[in-house]
Amino acid sequence: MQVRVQEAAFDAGAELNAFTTRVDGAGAVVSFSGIVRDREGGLRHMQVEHYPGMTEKALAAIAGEAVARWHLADALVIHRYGDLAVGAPIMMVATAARHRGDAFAAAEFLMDYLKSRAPFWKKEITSHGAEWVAARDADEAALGRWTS
Amino acid sequence: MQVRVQEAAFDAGAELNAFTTRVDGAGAVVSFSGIVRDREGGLRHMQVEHYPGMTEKALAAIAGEAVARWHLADALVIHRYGDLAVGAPIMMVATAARHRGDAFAAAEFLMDYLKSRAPFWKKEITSHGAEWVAARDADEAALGRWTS
Amino acid sequence: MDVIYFAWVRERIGLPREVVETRAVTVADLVDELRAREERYAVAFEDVSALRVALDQELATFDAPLAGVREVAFFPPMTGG
Amino acid sequence: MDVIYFAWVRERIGLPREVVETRAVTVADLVDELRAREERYAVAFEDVSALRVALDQELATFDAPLAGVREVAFFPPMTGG
Repeated sequence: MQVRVQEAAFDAGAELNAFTTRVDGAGAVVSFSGIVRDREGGLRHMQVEHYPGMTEKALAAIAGEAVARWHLADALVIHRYGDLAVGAPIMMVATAARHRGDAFAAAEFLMDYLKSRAPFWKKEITSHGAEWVAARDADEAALGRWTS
Repeated sequence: MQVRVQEAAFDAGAELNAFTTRVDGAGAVVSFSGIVRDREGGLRHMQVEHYPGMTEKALAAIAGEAVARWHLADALVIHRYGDLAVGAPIMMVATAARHRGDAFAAAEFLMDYLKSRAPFWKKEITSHGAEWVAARDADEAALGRWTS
Repeated sequence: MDVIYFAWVRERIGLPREVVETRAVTVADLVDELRAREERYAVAFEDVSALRVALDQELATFDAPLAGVREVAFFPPMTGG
Repeated sequence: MDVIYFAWVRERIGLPREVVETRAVTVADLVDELRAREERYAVAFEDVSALRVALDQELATFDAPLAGVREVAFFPPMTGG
């Protein structure tokens, strides 16, 4: 299990390959990558703020929970902070398991918890000004499916 | 939308990066890769047979259905045939969407249909002999969730 | 009509494809004709519930009609992915 | 006690962290004390339903006790991923 919080850009493909090589014997690998997107037009860059100390703990707890709940061979979480250009990777998760169902479910679980429970905040710097990204009710609601 | 059926090995990380670069404006990218695994011990290699002509048509139909059912920016399917070494990639799918829910659901849909509806057959060549991999009831059952 | 076999169906019958002259109306009729030919066909088609069929490269059922069909393929359940 | 602010809470209050001397029993008591200080605090804490709180880097609720806590953080709902 690997959790990294970093300002530097990362190469999602290279991370996926390194993760796949590391997990011996797992037939199924799922990855999710989040890319800075210009949703409304005019986005200059994205600022990601986080809570050093708590961020690493929260991500490790979420990843540990995923490994405990599913039969995972391994899990990876990378999340950036600082100024991110449009088209740049913000974060990625990867999961490896014997069966694809476990790998998919764990990756979705990681994303749902990371979205609403890891202390990151995004701010969009656009040609008209700067605005904090609002939390989506759908993201909070998504947690419900894991607590049955 | 890209569908490739090939004997040659491929680099899942490089494919993921190329796919991500190609899909302009999609914030969420999900990938699945299947790796040859030695489940019981003694696997020498895997032979994958397919039905040339039908395979490409079946994969294109499945990918087209995924693009039609979810809000996908793009989808990628790569599947190999021939002799595959332990640890080698067998296949991958990737999906890109604005929202992660669509990207995850479409990738799972692609995998479920590809498993049971695309004409591939795997044979394991082990130290004790050769054996065709049996279809899993769970894979057939997995299709049920997409037909409600 | 071209008849194609894959995976263990191909191995049991001992050839990957052949041209079959038939007046079979449905896939099931064709299976009965093939079964009656030789032991290796009887073995390959022993349990059709363990088999799948494609007509002109589209999955079909064993009661499907063969009229107009040029290529019939028999194979076990797929195991890709 | 260290009190830390993130995102628009930090911007509204105008500083990222401060040391606060308090006898507040719960988070809600602390919020009331801060609100009473200055307009910028009152604005930042206007609607606590739009806020989240962490005690020693663990998410908590506004009725949680502060006994033994060294670090309190206030921030909006998270938007990572």
